[in-house]
Amino acid sequence: METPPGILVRDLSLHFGGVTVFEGLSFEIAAQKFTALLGPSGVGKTTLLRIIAGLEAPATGGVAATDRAPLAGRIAYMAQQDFLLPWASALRNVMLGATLRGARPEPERALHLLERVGLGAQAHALPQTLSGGMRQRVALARTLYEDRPIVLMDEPFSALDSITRLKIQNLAAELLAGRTVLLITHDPLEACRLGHALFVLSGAPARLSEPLHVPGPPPRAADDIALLQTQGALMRTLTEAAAP
Amino acid sequence: METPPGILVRDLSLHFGGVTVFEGLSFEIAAQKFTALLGPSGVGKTTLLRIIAGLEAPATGGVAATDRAPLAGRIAYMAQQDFLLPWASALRNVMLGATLRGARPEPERALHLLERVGLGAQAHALPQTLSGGMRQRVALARTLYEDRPIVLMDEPFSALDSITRLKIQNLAAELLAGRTVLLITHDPLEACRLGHALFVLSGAPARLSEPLHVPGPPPRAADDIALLQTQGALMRTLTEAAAP
Amino acid sequence: MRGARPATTFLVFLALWWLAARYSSVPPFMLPPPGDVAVALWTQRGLLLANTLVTLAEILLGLLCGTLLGGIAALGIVFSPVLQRWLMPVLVVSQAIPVFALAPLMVLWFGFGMVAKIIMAMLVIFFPVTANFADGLRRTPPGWLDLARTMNASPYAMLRHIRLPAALPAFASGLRVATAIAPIGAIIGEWAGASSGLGYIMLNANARIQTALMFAALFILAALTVALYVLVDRLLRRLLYWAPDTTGG
Amino acid sequence: MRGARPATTFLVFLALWWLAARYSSVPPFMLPPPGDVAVALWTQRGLLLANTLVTLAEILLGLLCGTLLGGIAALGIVFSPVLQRWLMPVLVVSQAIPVFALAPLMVLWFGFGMVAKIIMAMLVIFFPVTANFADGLRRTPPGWLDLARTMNASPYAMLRHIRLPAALPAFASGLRVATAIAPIGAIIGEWAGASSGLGYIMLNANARIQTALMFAALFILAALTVALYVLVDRLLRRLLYWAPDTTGG
Amino acid sequence: AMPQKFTVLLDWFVNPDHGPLFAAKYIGAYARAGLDVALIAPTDPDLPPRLLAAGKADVALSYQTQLYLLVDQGLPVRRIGTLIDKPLNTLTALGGRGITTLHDLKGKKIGYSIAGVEEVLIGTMLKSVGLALSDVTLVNVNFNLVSALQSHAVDAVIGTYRTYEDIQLAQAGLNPVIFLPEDYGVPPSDELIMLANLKALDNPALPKFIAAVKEGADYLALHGDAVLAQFLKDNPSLNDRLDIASWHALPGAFAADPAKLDAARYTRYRDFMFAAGLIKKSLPLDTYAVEIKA
Ligand SMILES: Nc1ncnc2c1ncn2[C@@H]1O[C@H](COP(=O)(O)OP(=O)(O)OP(=O)(O)O)[C@@H](O)[C@H]1O
Ligand SMILES: Nc1ncnc2c1ncn2[C@@H]1O[C@H](COP(=O)(O)OP(=O)(O)OP(=O)(O)O)[C@@H](O)[C@H]1O
Ligand SMILES: [Mg+2]
Ligand SMILES: [Mg+2]
Repeated sequence: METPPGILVRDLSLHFGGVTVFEGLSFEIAAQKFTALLGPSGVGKTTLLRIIAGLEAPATGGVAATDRAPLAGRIAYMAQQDFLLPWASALRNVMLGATLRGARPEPERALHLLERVGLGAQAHALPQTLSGGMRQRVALARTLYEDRPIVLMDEPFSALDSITRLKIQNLAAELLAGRTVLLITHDPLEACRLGHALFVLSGAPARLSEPLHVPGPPPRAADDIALLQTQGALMRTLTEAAAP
Repeated sequence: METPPGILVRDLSLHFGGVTVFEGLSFEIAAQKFTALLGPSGVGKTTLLRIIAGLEAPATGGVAATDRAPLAGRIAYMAQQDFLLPWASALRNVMLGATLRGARPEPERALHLLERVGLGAQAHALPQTLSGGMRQRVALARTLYEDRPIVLMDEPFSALDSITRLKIQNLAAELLAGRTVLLITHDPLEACRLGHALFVLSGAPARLSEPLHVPGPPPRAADDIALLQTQGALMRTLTEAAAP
Repeated sequence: MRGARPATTFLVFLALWWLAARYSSVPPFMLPPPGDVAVALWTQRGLLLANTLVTLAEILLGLLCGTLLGGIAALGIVFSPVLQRWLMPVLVVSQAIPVFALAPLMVLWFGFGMVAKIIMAMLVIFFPVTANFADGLRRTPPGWLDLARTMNASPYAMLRHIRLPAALPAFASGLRVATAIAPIGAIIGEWAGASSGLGYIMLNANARIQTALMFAALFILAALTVALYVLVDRLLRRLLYWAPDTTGG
Repeated sequence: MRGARPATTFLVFLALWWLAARYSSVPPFMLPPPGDVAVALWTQRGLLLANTLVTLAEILLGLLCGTLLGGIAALGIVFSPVLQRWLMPVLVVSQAIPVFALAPLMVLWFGFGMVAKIIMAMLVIFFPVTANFADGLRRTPPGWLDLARTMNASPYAMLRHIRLPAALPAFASGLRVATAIAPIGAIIGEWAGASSGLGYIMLNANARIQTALMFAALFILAALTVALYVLVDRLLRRLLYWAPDTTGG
Repeated sequence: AMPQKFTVLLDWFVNPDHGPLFAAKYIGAYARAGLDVALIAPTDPDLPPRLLAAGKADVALSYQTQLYLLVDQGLPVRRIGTLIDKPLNTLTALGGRGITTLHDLKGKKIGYSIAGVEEVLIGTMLKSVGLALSDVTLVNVNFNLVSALQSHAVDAVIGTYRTYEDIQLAQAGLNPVIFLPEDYGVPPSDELIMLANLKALDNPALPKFIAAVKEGADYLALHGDAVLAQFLKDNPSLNDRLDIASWHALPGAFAADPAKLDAARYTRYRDFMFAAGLIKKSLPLDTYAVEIKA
């Protein structure tokens, strides 16, 4: 795999109807690191991720890779909803990218990923027979299958129970190590376990907080001292962000 | 409002294709208390809730109210997905129950609920213009609007950031106090803040753990000692449940 | 500038027609040049106007009744498996009966008046509406129905507030098709027995080998059809403000 | 017992027909009793079989070509706003042109062979397919398209693997309508000039007032239509194993 | 007294063939006979006899060739009068395309519009010049007679009228080559006849109606142009070169005495139909046609 680049966001503005979501927003996402993005509901996290993925056009500003090559084609994107295709089995949903690119699907790799997310037995099940958390894990496996240098994930573990969530976090940390990852999450612990840098998006128009940096390689133990300290700092930032 | 009854679940069995989800499952949900249900993804929590709501027919066994009156018509149900109607504004979605029953809609009450969940400004927005967390809050407002003695909620706060989540938990605890509430959640802290009794569902066929009881009225402070102790016990139960 | 685009379309169409009539091997008694047709339009304007009104009335009534009937049939099919079993074959067969087989019975029962014509138009229209609407009603997302059930919705309320709006996109597809074929339905109706209407004029002109008059009537019919279609399409798009529209790439 | 239900339907239908022919005021030269028709079916079986095969071939070819054409037109409309602007009015107008106006041109260009009839059948069939399919393609959930975009899907792959399957329910609605009207399309084709086919038999029998023979041909046509419809419906339901079906209450 | 309602179903669209019926109307002959006559034009010539048989009209127009088929199939109808007592049907080819005699049709395509008897007519005509039906290809062109001929999709058509399509072809400079069936072995027949329901043959209005039609025919013979003017005023869509030419070609064809039944002609044609197998039974003349006496 090529060396994953960082992402430069410059002077972003966006309006929905009369509402200004972003106004002159600039920041950088470090290459080959996990960056976690938190913030109140409706602040614009999903919108920001969609702009980076090239799915939403900003009114001004733009997004570029630090290596100056185009971003398109180097991003794997996991949306807030699972968007599984109802007519395809879990396995075929995981391999959707290959199918769409006309590449040779690799069922072994897809099956292996499904097994890693705990769904080896459900490989041939249709999405509508899966539980909410199972669907989310299929969507995660689909994102991991893409094997891209940049990975954007929008609340990827929100429907998972705490134990499964820890396991899947570990899996993500393992498989995405060395890539440029931007992860939206509502779980401060999750942000602290996985993130090298944590950003909080807040306000209208939305602004980014100063990043918090967590030492040590992810995934970190939930009782790691540094982690608990950062979690405290993060909670303070979030609480401040929530206060108008 | 009538006195909310408890719920008796007797000898439930259910199979999906060859898979046995429940086999002779019996338990009771205490009247006028918050009961939290946790458990690994795909174990059958949603299915159980749907059976209680009368949306899924079990192979054997049944569900009854402790006061022997029929359950139908006394339950408000919030599913794992928001199921907002795309053609109706947030406000009209909140009042859907009244519309469907041919009752007089109460826009003031609906608007008040939307304000309480932080969406007063979005009352006239269509669902597709709302963020994931916003949609979930509209669905919650719709459930609260129903004003039923029994309330079933399937991961109702999963798409909310931690600060908003605390606020909305408080709101739910306030507005649902004295009702019989069954709440599926993946967040042990949430279960401990809100639940009088906590159950863990695990295994295949799924069995319920012995309930954990949390002292004091919900919502409890997140740093309450009793809460933290219960949370520890809950985590142990969950970890045991996850181990085969 | 509003109207510029349809005007261009129309002019291009006229030009193509003129070229085809002028330079192709099609003889003028099969495809008269636009000029002849314009003359016929003008000299026979009284006749054409009177008969256009007749046909327009048939189209609108046929569309109305056909849509209503189609809607009712769709509801019956979706809500009653028994009706589905008995009604559907009858509806399908009704589509396969040619006018000339039905015309004697129609005229016998309803005479040469408006009624027979509207019934024929309905017969042409209602099936697309029924089939599409029934399919749409059948495909209501189950989550919405479950929600409505826990809210104690009566079957009627469920229909009115959930199933109907959810089926609206499918219904719109059916209604679009119905709108496009309603005019030919009316024409077929006139065929089965009529003494007025554009179809009558056309049949008559055809038999009289008055090609220019026939094309004048055809031209009016085509314009009517497109206008009606555009109108219904606009209306439906407005009604479906909430449905995704991912046209183009 | 498989087949018991259709058999009952059929018998009830025969009984109703018999009652109508026997006790209503409709004279036998308009509605002959089933017995007469059965006799005609048997005595003219050779003639009817040969002509049924002709019509069946026209129906199937018309359905095939009409569906293909409709599919292509729908793709054109959905992917090119320019095409939508130019093609749609033409398609709508094409639905409003009565056979007798079109027949001379058809004859000029295609003679009286199979081609002209298949084209006429296509003309009847393709619009429901086009309109429904285009509506279906337009309504692809945007989330899937976004996902496909981030996966670098080519427009073709997106069409093939996302838009097409997603539009399948709408396409199925259109195809159901098309199947129900394909037989009348073929009959209309034969009407415009033919020397064989069930429509020809019917026209001929009608002119010779051989009502029993006409109804025998009509009966075959109806049976053919229902059989074709049931076949296509089953096939479509199998293809749509994944789509919600919330029939009944 | 109130005029009696009297419904007449024309054979087809209003056209110059119906001249005497309209003339009678214009000169008030129906009103004098105490009849309130409604002339209704169907769009399909097959309809009127059936509706008449079903009791939906007092008189329907049809063709003598059709009469035998109707009666043979048990329709309770009888010929009670004649409007046009000459055959008008022709077999027509275009000039300059190598067809000058019937014999030239060998191996060619002949188009027809289904009316039930064409095959027999063509067969009889061909036989008279030593050809058989198998020597030509028959194509049903339904309502495309003229355009099929003009576009050379067929080489000849049968079913064109000498007072209509043939005139049109001539007007278009196409020099039609016209073969008259009665010149080639087909017995002559009345073109346009009036039918009444068997059960209503004693209807006293029938003779009054026929007498009024005779008045119309007489008036038309003398004052054709006056009637034409009124006719065109009532039917503006007929105001063109072809219909006017047709109007002027017709007078010789209208029956001078509509009531009169040419028994020999009807018997001969019945025998012709029977011999050709078009009818199953050869019934006495009065099962087909009667003469209505006042
Ligand atoms: N319609 C169905 N057909 C077949 N199997 C189904 C169906 N619905 C649910 N299941 C299966 O039943 C089991 C329980 O599903 P359920 O949705 O109740 O899980 P859950 O506990 O709510 O999980 P989660 O926490 O992920 O939402 C799963 O294994 C699922 O695959
Ligand atoms: N299509 C749209 N039209 C209008 N407004 C929109 C649209 N999409 C999003 N918005 C608005 O933009 C804002 C940001 O939405 P976004 O989905 O980015 O929030 P978010 O931070 O992801 O929230 P959550 O945590 O709830 O998912 C919200 O106020 C939302 O209402
Ligand atoms: Mg979001
Ligand atoms: Mg669940």
